[in-house]
Amino acid sequence: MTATVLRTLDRVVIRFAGDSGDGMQLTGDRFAAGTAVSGNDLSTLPNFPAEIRAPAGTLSGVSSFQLHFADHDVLTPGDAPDVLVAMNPAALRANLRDLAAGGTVIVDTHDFTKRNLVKAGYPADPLADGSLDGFTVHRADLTALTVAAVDEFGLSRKDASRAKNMFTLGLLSWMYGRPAEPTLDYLSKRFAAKPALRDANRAAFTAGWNYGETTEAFAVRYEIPPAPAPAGRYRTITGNLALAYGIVAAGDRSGLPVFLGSYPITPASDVLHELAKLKHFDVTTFQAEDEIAGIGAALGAAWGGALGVTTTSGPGLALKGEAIGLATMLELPLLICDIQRGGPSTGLPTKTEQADLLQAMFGRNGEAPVPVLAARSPGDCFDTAVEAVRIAVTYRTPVLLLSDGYIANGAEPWAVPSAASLPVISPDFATGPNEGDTFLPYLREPDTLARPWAVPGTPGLEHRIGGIEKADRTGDISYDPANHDKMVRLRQAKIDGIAVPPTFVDDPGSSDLLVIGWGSTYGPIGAAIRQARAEGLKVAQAHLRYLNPLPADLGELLRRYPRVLLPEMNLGYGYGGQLALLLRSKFLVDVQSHTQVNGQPFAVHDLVEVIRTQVKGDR
Amino acid sequence: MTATVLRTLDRVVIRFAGDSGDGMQLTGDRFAAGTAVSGNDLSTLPNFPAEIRAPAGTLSGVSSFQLHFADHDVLTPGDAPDVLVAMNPAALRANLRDLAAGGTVIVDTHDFTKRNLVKAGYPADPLADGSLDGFTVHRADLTALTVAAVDEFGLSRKDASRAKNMFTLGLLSWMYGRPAEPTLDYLSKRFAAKPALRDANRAAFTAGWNYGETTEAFAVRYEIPPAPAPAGRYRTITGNLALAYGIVAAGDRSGLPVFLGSYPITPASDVLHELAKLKHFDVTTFQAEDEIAGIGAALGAAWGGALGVTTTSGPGLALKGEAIGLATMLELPLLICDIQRGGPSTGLPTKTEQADLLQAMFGRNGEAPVPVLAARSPGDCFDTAVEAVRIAVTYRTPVLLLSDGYIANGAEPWAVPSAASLPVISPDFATGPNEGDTFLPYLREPDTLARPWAVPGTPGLEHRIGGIEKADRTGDISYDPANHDKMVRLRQAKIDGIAVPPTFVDDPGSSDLLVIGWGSTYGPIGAAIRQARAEGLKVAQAHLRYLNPLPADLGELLRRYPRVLLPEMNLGYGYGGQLALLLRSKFLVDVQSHTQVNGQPFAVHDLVEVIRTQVKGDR
Amino acid sequence: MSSGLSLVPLAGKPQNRKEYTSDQEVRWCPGCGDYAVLAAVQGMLPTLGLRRENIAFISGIGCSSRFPYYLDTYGMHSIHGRAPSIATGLAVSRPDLSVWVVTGDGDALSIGGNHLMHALRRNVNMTILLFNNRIYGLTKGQYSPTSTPGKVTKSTPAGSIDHAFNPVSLALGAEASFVARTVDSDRAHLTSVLLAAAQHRGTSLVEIYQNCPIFNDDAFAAEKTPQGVLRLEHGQPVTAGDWAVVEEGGRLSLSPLAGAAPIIHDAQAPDPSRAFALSRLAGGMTPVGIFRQVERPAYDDEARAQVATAISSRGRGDLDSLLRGPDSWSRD
Amino acid sequence: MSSGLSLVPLAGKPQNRKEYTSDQEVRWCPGCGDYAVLAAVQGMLPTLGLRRENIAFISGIGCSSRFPYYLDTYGMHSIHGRAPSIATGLAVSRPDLSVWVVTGDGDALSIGGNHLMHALRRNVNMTILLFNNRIYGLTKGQYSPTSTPGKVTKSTPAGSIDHAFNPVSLALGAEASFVARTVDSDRAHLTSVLLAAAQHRGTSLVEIYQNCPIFNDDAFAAEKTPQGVLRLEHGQPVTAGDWAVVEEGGRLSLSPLAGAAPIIHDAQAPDPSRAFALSRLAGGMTPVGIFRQVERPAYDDEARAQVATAISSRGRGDLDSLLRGPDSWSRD
Ligand SMILES: Cc1ncc(C[n+]2csc(CCOP(=O)(O)OP(=O)(O)O)c2C)c(N)n1
Ligand SMILES: Cc1ncc(C[n+]2csc(CCOP(=O)(O)OP(=O)(O)O)c2C)c(N)n1
Ligand code: SF4
Ligand code: SF4
Ligand SMILES: [Mg+2]
Ligand SMILES: [Mg+2]
Repeated sequence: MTATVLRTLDRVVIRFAGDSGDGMQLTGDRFAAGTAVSGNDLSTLPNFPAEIRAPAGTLSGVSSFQLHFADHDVLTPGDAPDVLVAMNPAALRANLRDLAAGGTVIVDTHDFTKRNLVKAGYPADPLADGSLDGFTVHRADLTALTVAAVDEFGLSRKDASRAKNMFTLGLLSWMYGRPAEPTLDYLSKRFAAKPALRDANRAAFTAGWNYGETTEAFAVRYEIPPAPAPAGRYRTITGNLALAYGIVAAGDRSGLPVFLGSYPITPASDVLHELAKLKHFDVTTFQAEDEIAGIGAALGAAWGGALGVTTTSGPGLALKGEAIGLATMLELPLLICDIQRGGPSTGLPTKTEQADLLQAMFGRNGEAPVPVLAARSPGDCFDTAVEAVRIAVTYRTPVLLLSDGYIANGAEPWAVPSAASLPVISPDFATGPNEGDTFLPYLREPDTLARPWAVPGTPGLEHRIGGIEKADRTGDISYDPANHDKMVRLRQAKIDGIAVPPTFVDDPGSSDLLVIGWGSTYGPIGAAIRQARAEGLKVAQAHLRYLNPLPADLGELLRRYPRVLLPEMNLGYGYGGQLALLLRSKFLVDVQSHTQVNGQPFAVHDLVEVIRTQVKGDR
Repeated sequence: MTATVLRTLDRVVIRFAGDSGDGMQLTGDRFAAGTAVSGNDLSTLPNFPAEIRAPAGTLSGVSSFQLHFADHDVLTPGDAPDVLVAMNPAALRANLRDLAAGGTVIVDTHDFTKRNLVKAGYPADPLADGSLDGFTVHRADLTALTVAAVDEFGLSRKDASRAKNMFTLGLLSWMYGRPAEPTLDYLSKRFAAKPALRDANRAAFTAGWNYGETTEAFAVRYEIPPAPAPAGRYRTITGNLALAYGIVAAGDRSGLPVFLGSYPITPASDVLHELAKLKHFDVTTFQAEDEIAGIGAALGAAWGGALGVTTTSGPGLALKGEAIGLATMLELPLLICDIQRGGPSTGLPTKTEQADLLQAMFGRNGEAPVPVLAARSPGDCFDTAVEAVRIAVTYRTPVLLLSDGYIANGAEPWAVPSAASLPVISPDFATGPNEGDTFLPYLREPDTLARPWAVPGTPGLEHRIGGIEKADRTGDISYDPANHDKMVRLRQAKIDGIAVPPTFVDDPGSSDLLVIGWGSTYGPIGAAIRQARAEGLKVAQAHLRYLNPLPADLGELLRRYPRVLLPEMNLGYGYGGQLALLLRSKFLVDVQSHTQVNGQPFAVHDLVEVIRTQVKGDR
Repeated sequence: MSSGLSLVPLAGKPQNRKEYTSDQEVRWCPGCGDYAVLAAVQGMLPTLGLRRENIAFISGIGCSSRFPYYLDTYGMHSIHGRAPSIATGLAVSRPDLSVWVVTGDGDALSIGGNHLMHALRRNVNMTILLFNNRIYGLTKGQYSPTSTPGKVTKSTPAGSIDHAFNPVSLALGAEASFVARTVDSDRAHLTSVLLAAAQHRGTSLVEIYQNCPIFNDDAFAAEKTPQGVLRLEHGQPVTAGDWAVVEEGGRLSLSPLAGAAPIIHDAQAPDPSRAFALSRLAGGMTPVGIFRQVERPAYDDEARAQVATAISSRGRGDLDSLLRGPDSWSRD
Repeated sequence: MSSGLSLVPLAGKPQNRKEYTSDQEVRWCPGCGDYAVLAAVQGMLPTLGLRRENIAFISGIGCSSRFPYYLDTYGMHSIHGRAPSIATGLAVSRPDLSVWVVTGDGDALSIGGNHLMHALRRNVNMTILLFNNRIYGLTKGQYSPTSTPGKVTKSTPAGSIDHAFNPVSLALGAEASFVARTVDSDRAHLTSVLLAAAQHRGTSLVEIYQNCPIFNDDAFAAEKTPQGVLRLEHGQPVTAGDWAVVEEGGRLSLSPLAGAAPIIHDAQAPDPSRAFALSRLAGGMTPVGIFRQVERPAYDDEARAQVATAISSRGRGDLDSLLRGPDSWSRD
């Protein structure tokens, strides 16, 4: 064993990059799991092409996974990686420009052949021509080392070299002191049915670890002390998994069976996949023929007394508009989740964006208001789902939950709540007449304006509902002008009357600038504010979960600050940003938008710059 | 002949009301045609149940047609009829409350049987119990008179009594001095194939006329002098017909064949019906399997170089959202017409509303801006269609045109433009390379930011388009973050850069209040302002055709007035009204909304009241 | 589990037609065929003996889709073309309901064609009544996917140029397990077909020829005469009056009964080819009755079985352990 | 007018495969069956001799729907399931184009099933290539409407419970005038079927069994062996190796060739019943080739004829007189 130095760091950002087939997502996932167990806080950013297997060796085929971990709480996956692991020339070329100055590059030299250099668009070998000057570079033929390490298991050359991601993971795990056991256990489970693959992958991992420990190439090992965290149980979780679990939890806490009607679409499909595994929680998943049938079936199930849910992304939400309008008329509970992606149209399916807010608010005919909630981080998808269902059931209304590709696929440590700590949701089905001897399906609770949820099978409550305007109280078809006006206003009043908690403002005192946000920008905005404050700027932060209705105190809050900045990953149709459009209209406050629509989360340093300008700049 | 007095009036509002099967729409239409020929200005409001034939004799089966005509220009069909023609008890009961104080009722007593009174919900006979005190009432068994008049033609009793609408029309035509010839000619043509019906209907009309002239029941005839109007040729036209003609005219002036892809829906279907008759204008109509296929086919035709058009109403527009997003990405010309109706969901299909503006603006995923134009009156549908096509073709973009049930079915006299006076629209197809030797399908015209329209069949310009984000200039698929941000902004800039004429303000000088509006509220707002001014109030009016982009001078204009009032037939999702939401956000002006969502156009007297309060009231 | 109604609770006492009549005024045109179907359904439902509250009717949009308002069961008048998908969600989550869909030729075959096809292939336990009047009634008379080619309507003033669907052929091509056709005016036949459809486990499609006196009067004038129809009876030779259906080269045709070898109708044949051939029969007689009626697992039964199996094999899920997952750690 | 290409201008000089290859990098997974189909199409198009600019490919969304990018013709990569409707508008307005649709089993039969059916019934002049890999490739492996029941996929961890569509049966039930099936790996057969499809006037549907090595490898392993397929040839007895297809009671089945009376394939039979029966053939051999190929007026031809007739009979419309209408009056 060579003498390595152990250096302590407070934070590291690593990016694993390789071909789509190189298993970088898995490598990143496992590194994150090890990191979480080590007690660091962390945040991840997977990034992969829209193609299933884009052509090997090309820039378009590069898949990467970035991970930020630290001894303090981490809000984003980091702007610039400190370490880049590049499995081939294309991965190097596509990612090098992001590397922090003086950063470290670990390169698998195996694929640096002429042919592959050309494929990646390199005129000359970057390992030889000085391109990497200024970085700390580790080169090794990781593929060859892997093949040698797994020789004894009799794999095909292809399968053998595929284990190079585990070799790399072993090396990095050694370097950053991540425990080996969880990964070795994981491999044993994952390849339980294929012993040769199992043993080879375990051997590759161990060989990578030993390679770090044995060779003299790596003079330094790093240690990142655990981040302080409240006592309790933790796990890492992605937004889509947290969303699926939130739905299951809401089913559990309401006693309602869950019925998901969905049609696959990136990046929402994983919610369907996860829920499909949870049938033993009385969860039924229905892969419909399209998005309309998905919401249709969920609505049918909701009518029957299930917790109806539908999940999709932007293009799918566009197709559901008419059915959402029907649900608004029927006043039945329904959860609609939109995992936003780059748009418009097919757009950038694997990239992130928050450009569906106005669609969520207004994307259907007539006056059809629905509550809109947005999740701010992977773990927050859980709470937001539970809260959305609570509102849907309490107020008998479809509810729209917005997430996006960034938090859907990104992971963070999550303080696991106990089931008992979650709110009880009471379906409170109608069981008998509600007005003397008769049953009025559109008689409302005075406080919530909710109508009764009378499910088929309940004797004596037979009634008819539908999308034509309904008479107040009786629910009969009504063409009466005054009734229509009344019902339109009642449906709006019901949504406007939803009890929304007051806005939490993080203000160290006498700030000149309030930075407000919604959804997945929470992390980058929070990190930027932290940095701005470190620079001595006085900045307050508020982040909204409730986008419709807005919190009652919001107008007053916005008016309290001389300046309000709202960064959004959308353009707001030329009105600023999409939420800015709403806030400006509602409160007549000159909210300043900062918009970015490039399919990526905000870079913290960009936001800091915008904050600086806002605080210092004259207006 | 009895001696009748001839009295001159400046305006009259008549409402014909009867069972759905009584032919009230036809009666009203023909009375309007006669009125137009007489040189009066006029405005009409048909009102019919959603059912094809609602149960005879019931309130829900009542169909009516209101008509306002005058010796001056008329802006609305009138709030309260001066004359009510009621063909049965239900028609009387459903309409009497609207009648102006001291108004006239003409009743067909034939159906005032016990059974029918009960059906209509009358406890006692209103003709006998004093309910009509305070009105001038003419009762006659019009049905029996009609049956007697057509006796000689050997019709079935049913067919014979059906001619009572023509009897009534004859009577009213006599009363108001409408010429008989046009109606008699019309009947000859309409029933050319059925001589017995033709002769019977003509005879009934004449009998009605003579009944007025001969009996002593009617002591007064009225005369309404012609309204002054600029010289020229006039016709009456409904909004849907004007829209269809506008599309044909745009096809003619652009030299493009028209391709309409549509799915029937009330109140848009008539545009399809009218265009289907105009094949000799090189118009192809395609009744698609649904709204999505309708717009899909129109988009395919547009790609092929046709003038692609799709027509629908709110629920159909909700279904087209995803395809509109595609059209936005493809940057092809396309006209999308939404004839708004009462919503949400199925709502009130035969009633009017302007609650699709926000859907038109935002009803699709991602940032997908499209120009939005609204027609203000039946005749204006023509000009708006031509202008919408001009924008679509010039800027290579889908354009949304909003009309609504009120102006779609309502009629007004229309100064017929000459074809030569209409703008020439130049498709300007790409014919060759646009950058040296190569063709860049997303290279833009510097002034309009329009891309080339290169239709299949053009040699050398073969290229691929699609809904995934395109690289600037080349149009290749691009996942590049910076390119996406650029393209989102370019598409927005293209729409924002559309040249929109400055806002016309009708301000007699130093007004304290600006009343702004869009779409079909033009008539009621105009009439209310006229009345308010007559009361001495200082009120200015501006009415917007361009809702996206908004006119460049609008912000300045709104700020110029101490108060701005915006009446809309929607609720604006709790933000005021829908356009108010946009204006408040864009210009931070405290626009005051007045909203009504009862499926009816504004009553002028209500608007006057609102204006009074706005002008006088403290804020 | 072979009856479509086997999981629906019974009323236990006799019911009558009036109990199935709601208080809503019926608003079809005088003479509309929908009245006859409504009367037949209101007459048939009591004979099923089900608890009335366990019956749910879901419709789309169209004249026919007003149907649920007039029945005193649970009802939903939904949006155009989507009733089968709504019914799918209801049927999967509620085995104790008898689920019915009411739809028109435009609703089911134009905008809603895809949902219909997928319901049929999945075989979700529901009964679909397709009111085929070969026209769009509610929107006042445009042609539909079943309109006769050449039809002059508001949207086809020069005559329609669309080839029409044959709903029975289409359903058979879409893997339907129960397909029948009947006529509004033949109350007894209609009733018997509806009863069989309700009792079938899986998706039953019943095409009902329905007269629209206003926009497409007498579209089925021929089928209202005894000579116009050919009744299919399982296990019986396919004949009507002096005519028999015979086979040649895979094609069926009408032949004079005398001396002919009529085919025997087998509605339960696993292979739908013969039923399909019957649906293509030309020559002026329209086959009515049950074309196909085969047992195949119903989607909703299987979906519930998967849930039940998961629960019985893994135990009812424990939320706490799910949330914790396999990789959690604790901090203190 | 019987060829689907009769109105498309000819190039007049020989073309080659390279001219039909665009400059875009092909991005399917290694080993994907889509490569073989692309190669076959790029090899076949030059043999049509059409002007390249008069060819338009329209696709939906899916792995297969990337197809148009790789051909140097006009191309549109549209939205999920809607390509047939876009192609309908293009075909109706442009008789001088050869219009192709590329779609997958999810794109065509799940979300887009309705548009497909309506294109088939209308018989719009276009050729539809349905890449059937029995899986959703692009969204990473969920089951599709053609997946084998029981299939374990990401969305069906306990196995799929959906009965699958048979695309050929479905198309025949939807009144298709041209239906064929072929396999990605058999270049010669694929090419011959594509040529016939392109030349058919009306909608041609070609189902192509396509291997997805990543998510559904070897779904068509059997069909890639000579024993697995049964080639249909018009006018020929339906046999393969030692087996013959015979008829009994309307149902077709495989029987040892010796002593059997094989049916003769008649792709041009007006009645689709026999073709339908062939699509239901069970017993381990999959029929490939052209099931049905009949002449029927194409929708787009008829639509254009109505316009032409209107113009020739009424004269090209005069805008001024249209606007004036019959009831105008003048003021001065
Ligand atoms: C999304 C949508 N598109 C169109 C319509 C208009 N619409 C209502 S019913 C109908 C067709 C009715 O025909 P059919 O289904 O045959 O029913 P019928 O009235 O003949 O019973 C149409 C086009 C609608 N309500 N919603
Ligand atoms: C409206 C909409 N819904 C869902 C998707 C996601 N999506 C894209 S392709 C696809 C299915 C692909 O399967 P298939 O058509 O069989 O094509 P393959 O990838 O197998 O070639 C889905 C569900 C989408 N792009 N748009
Ligand atoms: S229009 Fe036709 S289908 Fe509709 S209610 Fe009237 S008669 Fe019946
Ligand atoms: S996922 Fe399957 S179908 Fe898609 S490109 Fe890869 S191999 Fe082909
Ligand atoms: Mg119909
Ligand atoms: Mg597929």
